[in-house]
Amino acid sequence: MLVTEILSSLLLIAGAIFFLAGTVGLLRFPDVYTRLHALTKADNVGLGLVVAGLVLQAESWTVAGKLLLIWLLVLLASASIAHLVAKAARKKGIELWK
Amino acid sequence: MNNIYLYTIVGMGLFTLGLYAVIVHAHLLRKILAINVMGSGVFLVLVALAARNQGTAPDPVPHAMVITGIVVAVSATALALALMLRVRAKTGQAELSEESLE
Amino acid sequence: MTLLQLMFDTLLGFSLLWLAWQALTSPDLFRAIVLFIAFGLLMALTWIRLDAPDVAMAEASIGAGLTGALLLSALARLGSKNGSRAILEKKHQAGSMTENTKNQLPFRLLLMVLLLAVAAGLVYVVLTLPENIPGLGILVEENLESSGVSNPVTAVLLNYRGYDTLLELSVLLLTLLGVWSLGDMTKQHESFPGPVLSTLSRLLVPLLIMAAGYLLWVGAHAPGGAFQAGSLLGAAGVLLLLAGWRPGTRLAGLPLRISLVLGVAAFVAAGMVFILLGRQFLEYPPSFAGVLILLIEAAATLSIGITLAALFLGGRPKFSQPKFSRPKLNQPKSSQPKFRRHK
Amino acid sequence: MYTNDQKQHLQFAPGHSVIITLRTGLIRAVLFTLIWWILTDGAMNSWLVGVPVVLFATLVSVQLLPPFSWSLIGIIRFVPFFLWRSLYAGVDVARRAFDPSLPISPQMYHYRWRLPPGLPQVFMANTVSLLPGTLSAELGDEFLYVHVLDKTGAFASELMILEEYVADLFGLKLITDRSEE
Repeated sequence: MLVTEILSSLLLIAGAIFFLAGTVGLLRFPDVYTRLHALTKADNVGLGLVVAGLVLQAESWTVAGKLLLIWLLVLLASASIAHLVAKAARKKGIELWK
Repeated sequence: MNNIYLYTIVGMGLFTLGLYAVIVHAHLLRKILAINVMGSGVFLVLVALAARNQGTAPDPVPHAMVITGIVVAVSATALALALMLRVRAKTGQAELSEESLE
Repeated sequence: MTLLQLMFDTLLGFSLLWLAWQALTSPDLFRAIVLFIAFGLLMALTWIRLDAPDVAMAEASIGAGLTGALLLSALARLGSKNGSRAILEKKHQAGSMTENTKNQLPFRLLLMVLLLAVAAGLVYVVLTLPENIPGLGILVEENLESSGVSNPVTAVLLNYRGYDTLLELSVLLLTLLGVWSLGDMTKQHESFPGPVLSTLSRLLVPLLIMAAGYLLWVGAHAPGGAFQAGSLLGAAGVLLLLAGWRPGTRLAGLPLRISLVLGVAAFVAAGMVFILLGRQFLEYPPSFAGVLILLIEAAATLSIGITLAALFLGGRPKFSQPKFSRPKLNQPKSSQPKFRRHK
Repeated sequence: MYTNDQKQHLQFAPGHSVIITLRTGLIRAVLFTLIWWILTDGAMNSWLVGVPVVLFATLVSVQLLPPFSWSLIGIIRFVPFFLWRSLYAGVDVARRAFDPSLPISPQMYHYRWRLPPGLPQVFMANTVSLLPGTLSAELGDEFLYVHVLDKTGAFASELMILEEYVADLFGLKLITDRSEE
């Protein structure tokens, strides 16, 4: 019991670090395209780790299923939205940062 | 002074901010935004007061009223936006001009 | 209350005020709307802090989501017509504005003083309210068993204050009629939104339907209910519309109209049936209340969802005329009014 | 109602019959039933609402997304590849974000499609954005426009590998090389 709790906490903390990395990237990266990189990839891993940490604590299969469903939906949404934002930026003629 | 009164005051601050913006801005879209902020302020006061009694569950009646209010607010916004587009189609601008105010 | 909680509440409160201020003063309208959406999401967080999860769900989906979508689509329509001219006009106005604001300065100062007085008055009234008033919460709790549901908010919405909810559904319907009477759906030559958005909407719409059904069911005993479910259905509709789907002429006729009034109709019907049995309007016998509320909510969910999506569409969709259209008596054909679409 | 033009990009699997539609409907109904069970914690009294909702969702789903071919083995091979590479992508971008010298050198790369248009291309475009250093910026007829975070990386071969995994997932065979034609 204790092992899963420790593992779960470690996963949650790791997840939070990735969210922080995504935010730092959002602030530090120079243009819209590079910021999208930071958001999609770091937040995907961050949420994945948080979900994994919570699944370890889940009381039942349905709760674990719900968490997994949330992760998949966010994955789908963030990948699609990143593509749409990048496409809109290209259409608007925003140049790449060199 | 607990957090309930904090939120009540924030709610009234939002209401006042919104009211100021409604009066000052000429652009209709900004007026619509401002009215929405005013509405949020009112809702905030209502729900904060519903949670006023420490230790008991919050009063569900204001909650239900606020849900009703949110739905009415979105429909009012939709109608206002449609009217704004109509004004724009008729007059060529979506603002209440200075002349019409005087 | 711990210090940490107080800090969080203070931060949240200030963020709300700051975001509202930014949204209302930002010179760029697009930016203003995006900030307003962020404001809506923080409001949802605030509802959670105030123990109102039902309200939080309604706020996140309607207050932030649908209102944001409506505002953005209206902004796009504002900009699409002679956009460059509007910008020129604005620049011109900005020049004259500075002069005006100089003249307006005393007026603005006066306004601020007046508004500060209003705010102070409001704060005084609230802070001097009597403490520990039981409110209606106890009454709701005592009668919960006879309401047919165990979520107090749903009980208030669909049973105790059924009148309010019925009228609210009517307001929603009236709004749509108002929007429709302002003109037909504008023929927008939107470009094909691209396969990614199209696929996203095709994947998400069935899942949104599932989620709406779930909220409808769970509303009886936990946060959720017809309004939250309806707004999810509305969101599904908005997604479909964004991906280029338009109701066909057959669908936009009678089927659309029936589904729009279904909520109000079911509500009124449920109220009327028991008048015949010697009860009052909207007074349900406790043994039937649960099933009745579920039926009304199912109809209301459908109506709310479709009404919200139709509001996003922004005008009456084209529908095929019924085949049996009769010519009007005593009126020669030539004198019938000809409708012309305004530019 | 979508126009024909809009529908076209989804119909890469030619000649579906009633049987295929029914089978797809059945599989999706089972999937939605599972999701309903997860959502409601398996509450028995929820099926009164659940059955019509699942049926409606299935109907809408089959309407919106026509049946497509896929392979179970492809999925089983894809999942660990994706999990590992997306974890690596997160670590990679986090490292770059925290590095004081900000080691990035962006480039727009034109990747020539081997996959057929429709769901496979969309799936790949979405996956690309979650893999190390790449972001899909536009889905063209001939090319996938990929924004690359670091042009010195081995992104080109990585994209080829990914495309093969995606082709596997949809039970497709890639045309090996176009330049030889």
